[in-house]
Amino acid sequence: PASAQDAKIGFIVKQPEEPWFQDEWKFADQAAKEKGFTLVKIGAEDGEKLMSAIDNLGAQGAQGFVVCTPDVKLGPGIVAKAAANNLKMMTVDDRLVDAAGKPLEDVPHMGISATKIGEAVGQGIVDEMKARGWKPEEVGAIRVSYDQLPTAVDRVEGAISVLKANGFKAENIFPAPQAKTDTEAALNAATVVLNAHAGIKKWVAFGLNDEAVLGAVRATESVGIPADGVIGVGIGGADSAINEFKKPTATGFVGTVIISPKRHGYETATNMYEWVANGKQPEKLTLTSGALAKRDTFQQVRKELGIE
Amino acid sequence: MTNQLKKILLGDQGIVLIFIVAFTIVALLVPNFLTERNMLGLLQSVVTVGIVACTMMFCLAARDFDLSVGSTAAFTGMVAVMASNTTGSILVGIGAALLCGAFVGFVNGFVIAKFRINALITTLATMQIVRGLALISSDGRAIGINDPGFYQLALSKLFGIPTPVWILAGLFVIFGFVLNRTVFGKNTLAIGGNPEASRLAGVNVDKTRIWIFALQGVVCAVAGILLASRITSGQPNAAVGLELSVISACVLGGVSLAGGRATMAGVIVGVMIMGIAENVMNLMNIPAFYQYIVRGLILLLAVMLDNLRSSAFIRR
Amino acid sequence: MTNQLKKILLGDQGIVLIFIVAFTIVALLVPNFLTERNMLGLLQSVVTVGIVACTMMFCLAARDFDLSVGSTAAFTGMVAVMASNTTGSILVGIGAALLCGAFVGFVNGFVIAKFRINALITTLATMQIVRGLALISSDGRAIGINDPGFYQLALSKLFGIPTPVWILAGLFVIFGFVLNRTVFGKNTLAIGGNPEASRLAGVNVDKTRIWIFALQGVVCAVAGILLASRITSGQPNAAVGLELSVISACVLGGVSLAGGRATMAGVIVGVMIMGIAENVMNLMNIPAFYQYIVRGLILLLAVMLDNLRSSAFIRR
Amino acid sequence: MSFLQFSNLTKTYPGVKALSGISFDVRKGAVHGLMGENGAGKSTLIRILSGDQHANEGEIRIDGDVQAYGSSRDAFEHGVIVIHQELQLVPELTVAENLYLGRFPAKAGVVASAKMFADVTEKLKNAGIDIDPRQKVKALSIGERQMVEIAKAVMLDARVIALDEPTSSLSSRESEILFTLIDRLRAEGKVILYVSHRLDEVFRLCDSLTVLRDGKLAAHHETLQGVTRDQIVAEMVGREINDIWGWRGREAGAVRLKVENVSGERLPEPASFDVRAGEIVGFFGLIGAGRSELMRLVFGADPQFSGATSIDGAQVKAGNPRQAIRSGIVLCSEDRKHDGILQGRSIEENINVSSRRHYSPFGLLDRKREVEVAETFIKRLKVRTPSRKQDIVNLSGGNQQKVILGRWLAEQGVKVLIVDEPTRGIDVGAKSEIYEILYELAESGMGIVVVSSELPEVMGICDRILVMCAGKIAAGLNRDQFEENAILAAALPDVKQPTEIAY
Ligand SMILES: Nc1ncnc2c1ncn2[C@@H]1O[C@H](COP(=O)(O)OP(=O)(O)OP(=O)(O)O)[C@@H](O)[C@H]1O
Ligand SMILES: Nc1ncnc2c1ncn2[C@@H]1O[C@H](COP(=O)(O)OP(=O)(O)OP(=O)(O)O)[C@@H](O)[C@H]1O
Ligand SMILES: [Mg+2]
Ligand SMILES: [Mg+2]
Repeated sequence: PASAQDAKIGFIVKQPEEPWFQDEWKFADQAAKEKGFTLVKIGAEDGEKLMSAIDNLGAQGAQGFVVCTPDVKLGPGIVAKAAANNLKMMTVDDRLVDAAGKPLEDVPHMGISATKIGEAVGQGIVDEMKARGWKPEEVGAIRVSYDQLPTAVDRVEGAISVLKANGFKAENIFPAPQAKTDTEAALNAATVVLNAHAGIKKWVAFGLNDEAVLGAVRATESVGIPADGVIGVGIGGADSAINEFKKPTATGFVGTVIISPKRHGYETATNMYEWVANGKQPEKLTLTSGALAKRDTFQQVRKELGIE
Repeated sequence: MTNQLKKILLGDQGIVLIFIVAFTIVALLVPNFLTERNMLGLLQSVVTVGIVACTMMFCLAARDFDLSVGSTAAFTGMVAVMASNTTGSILVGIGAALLCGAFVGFVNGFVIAKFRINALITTLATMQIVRGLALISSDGRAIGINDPGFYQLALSKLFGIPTPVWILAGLFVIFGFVLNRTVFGKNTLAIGGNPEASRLAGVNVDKTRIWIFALQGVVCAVAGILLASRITSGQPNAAVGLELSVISACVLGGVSLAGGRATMAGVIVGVMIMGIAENVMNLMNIPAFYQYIVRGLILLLAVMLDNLRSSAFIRR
Repeated sequence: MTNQLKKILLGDQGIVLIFIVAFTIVALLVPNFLTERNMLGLLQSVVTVGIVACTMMFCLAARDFDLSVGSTAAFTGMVAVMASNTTGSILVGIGAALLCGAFVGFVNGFVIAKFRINALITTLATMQIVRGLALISSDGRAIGINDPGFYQLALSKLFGIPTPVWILAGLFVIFGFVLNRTVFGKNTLAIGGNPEASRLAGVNVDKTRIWIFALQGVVCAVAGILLASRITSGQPNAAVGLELSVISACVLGGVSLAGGRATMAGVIVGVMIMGIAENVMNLMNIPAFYQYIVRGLILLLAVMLDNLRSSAFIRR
Repeated sequence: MSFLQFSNLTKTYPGVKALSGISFDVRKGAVHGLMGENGAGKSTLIRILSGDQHANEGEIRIDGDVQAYGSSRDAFEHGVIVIHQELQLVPELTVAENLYLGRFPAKAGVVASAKMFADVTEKLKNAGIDIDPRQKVKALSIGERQMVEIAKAVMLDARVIALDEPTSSLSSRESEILFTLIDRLRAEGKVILYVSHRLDEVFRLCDSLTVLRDGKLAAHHETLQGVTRDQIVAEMVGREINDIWGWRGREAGAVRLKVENVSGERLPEPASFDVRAGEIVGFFGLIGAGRSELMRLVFGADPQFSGATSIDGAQVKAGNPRQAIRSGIVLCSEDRKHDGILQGRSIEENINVSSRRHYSPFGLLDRKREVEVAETFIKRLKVRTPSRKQDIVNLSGGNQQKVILGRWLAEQGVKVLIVDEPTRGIDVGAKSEIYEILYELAESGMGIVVVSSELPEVMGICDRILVMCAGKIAAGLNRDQFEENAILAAALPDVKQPTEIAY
């Protein structure tokens, strides 16, 4: 076991520019400061960069790392690479699977499944619809999709399953494929859907993340659908979502499912440190849960999740 | 006289003809396409690409290349939001964004013209640097707009047409005029057509190139501001990959990468073809993965048709 | 004789000199850099870019452009995995991938050379189409490798050095030889220098261009296969943006976008500079947002130095 | 009174001393000739005068003031206009725009087009140049482009005008237009520097003359009275050349090249001619007569609309230069910049690009052989260069021309050699070497076609002359029928009745 001073732990994430991962890193840094170990943060957008990152950690003399992989199918490769570099590893957010698609149970993991988050979104929408007294058959749903990313598919499918279970008709769900994952692309894609179905006056929207749903909400505004005719629920609790809640008047962006970057960042880093420094193996599987934040509750939710 | 007619139909502006035919076919075949709402949505969706294409046309016509436009649009959008949030004045925000855009463009132009560094590498470098600045200045987060008046930039309408579309149309007119009627435009074409001859003829090549890039920066800022207003926040990750869309639109519109050849009409058509392709694919519910293929085929088809047309003309 | 020396130091290969100096400085200043493990890691990290740069050099030298390399590498990687999973034979998988790569490249070359369509647009189109094929064939998800023997391609070592690095070195040697010692290489450079003059001098311009693209496709397939083996799965989203890295590495290595100028040594150095920059930034723990800025500055610095050097030489 | 003074001008390029300590003066109202072998430094001197290049040492004074300008624009503002050796036009712009490039008439940045076109039309008419100012330059032939360049010099108000080989692809009729213009300028009191390899012109035009050799001043003549041609030639090349043409007769054999009814886009009228083994056939005509286009069609550089070409009775595949070369016909094009030099490549590669297929087994280069071939032609054509590895763009214009000629002379198995303006920009000494090579090739049985705008040249070296006029072959004359006036008359478009084509 290494002492605190020379304990070095890597924290690799798949999309370093995303606020979510920035937060994870921030909380991992906090753990590093408290425990006195060195944290190495590396962004790895694809499999090749990830492999290089692990080599790089090995070269730097790190003892272990936490990783959110760009693709869960990389599982066996990552495990082999970590072993070759003699590094302990655990995963966060996305759980590794083997070639057959079964989770790699040996690798400690903390996270929440994409489908579960999607279901939380779906539930949020359904609840709001009930509160507003909407009937499912008069409502259109915009599925802002980015099918290139498996996680995105799992999330929207999760939401759709809840909608359907609550009486939503499949033919009222309209895909709006975004060419890129930014708000503008979602906006353009959603605008087309809205214009193609000008008869529908009530809309719900869901997608990969807050930005996607924001795009859909902006689209409803630009074609003149009032805020009380729109229910958009995002994922992530990013600042762009919080901004919506801070706007003087309510928009169609009703809520966002916030996952706690604090637990994912702080706890995984601490667990890894305990492992390399004190030989204490982390739990094989820790599941966290998301919480729906709305205009009136977001501050409280954030506090509960330890973000503020 | 038929020769005259032929020349117009098949000459430089021939892609316009193809466009008109294609537009008619699409309008007839695709339901919901030719509705007022969809047309407005279509126009709004090409605003960013269209605005930036105006100056990219100059850049390519002068044998240069600019990869930094996406980053600059994102960065200036952030600047506009941050500055107007801090000062409470939308005008200050817009001014700050335009200045920042001009500065980035000026740096590009200065490095490329004065140090004679390859434009691809230079703008690839500034693309990274500016994106980094956007991320750092906001800590990687979106920044919401405080003053709802800012949203009005994108939401307001004049004669039923949204302001951004008017701005786009205005820029098309202005830059079309600049390209064909001004010394600056002629010099740009000359530099692209034969840099050596232009230099020897006393054209201030360096100054012209710097101006082109600075203008490009300003125009990116316009696009960035409108984008921020449209998505009601400054996002550091906005407009990734914009450069490729813009450059393809220009090339599709007949701008030569070897410099010296550009028409505004062509570029407008290039921009519209790309916009219509996206629009129609979504209207027709083409699954995401197949959209890639369709997008590729449309690109190929458009240039092939244009080519066939012009070679048919040459053979006559 | 000092003149002779000067020529070698400051001539075409001057960027090699800059590289050696930079390498030494980095090795002295950055801890953990000059360790065997890190060097191997570094080499492995440049395998994909390096392999594709070999043929991209030919492509650029002939005044062409290829944006489809990233998609082709991803697609062929998928093909290799799927074919070997279905047939149970790794060799069949590799063969199928190479064939697919060659086919994509051939189509690129054929369209560009025979229909005289702009290379940028053509390869942008195939980039989309091929990426779409990769996504469709796998339904957008990664496909795991069944036969662990496939991993050995990337994991196995010879004299302590991983196989992919050997393959990279081999390709450097082969394509360096082809460029300088064969008619094909000289014809490529001639076409880039002046396509019309080459045609009139009896060079089979079309055939040469088609061959270049077909080779590029095959080489992308090699990169794709090794990548799949390295990441133990075929991923439809792999290698996005590879084209820009590869083209920058080439341009950094002195390949002229205006054609006619290329050296293998330069390209190797360009590839290494880009790899070292990434490696060192991670070793030095530079935060992600600042990495953008550093990356941009390194690019600029490298070409500026190269420029200063060559203009200092000219002034003498 | 000396108006333009050069003192101690020195300029070095890597490995080349282009100018060393050049000093001479030029009077106001004088046309001053500048002569010298290829690579002697004439263009370098002119480039320094234009502000495009900077001397390492020395200075230039105009009217007593030292000129310290840093760019072509400065030079222009100081009243210096230079017409460079390589045509400097923007193909995509119109003639008028090219003439006004860098100084468009404009109000608030907006080009005053109507005024510009009216102005150019008027000035071109005054100058006797018949070119439509609204035409894009890319649609002009080389000769016409050269006329546009010349128009540049006379249109603008300048104190000093330098012309670097302005007549290199003009025939005597167009040259005469230029000479009239120059006479007018001289009368207005301008200083004119005139570079040319054509001695006739120099005697026709120049008041004084400077001869350069190897970058040094070889001779300076305040007046040309009493100076003989032979003397100048000797000063230039360091030896006497008695007869530059050195024509010697030979027996023509069977027909080698047969061209029947060939037409193309820019040559609508079908043309036919043939060339026998051992025969040198000259093509003469005014600019735009269609000679170059005809040769491009014969060679297959441009698509043929009709007609056929055969060599030794065997049909040549149309529209394919590669096949043409393989069937034994080669064309050395008139536009060396666009159709000749491989930019950025060495002299060695430029020479070997076509012929190497004969000595590259399995596509592998024979580097020894390539060096040998390159060295042979560098020596034989007297290419002035520090090394065969030199980038061709760094050579002087004439030397580039020699390298391109070398490329075709190195080709093996040639049955018909077509050279279009082969001696464009080449000095007297090298010219006679090239003629000698042509004779040797003809003696070995090759059929040779020489397209030239220089009447003395076609008359001097050809066995037969075909005259083209407005896209048609208007006359054919055998050597014993050669007569300047007859040839010129046939070349003029207004002479409608074609003379009987010989044999
Ligand atoms: N950019 C350059 N780099 C290196 N050498 C050069 C360059 N430009 C010219 N030279 C050399 O300088 C010398 C003088 O060239 P210059 O063009 O002045 O000759 P010139 O007298 O005009 O010949 P020509 O009659 O062929 O036009 C030549 O040997 C040429 O190779
Ligand atoms: N690229 C072009 N496009 C269109 N027309 C052209 C082009 N080049 C030449 N022409 C026209 O074709 C005609 C024949 O030109 P060509 O070059 O064959 O004449 P030439 O007898 O060789 O004279 P020159 O001395 O001018 O080269 C000219 O009238 C010219 O205007
Ligand atoms: Mg010269
Ligand atoms: Mg000609």
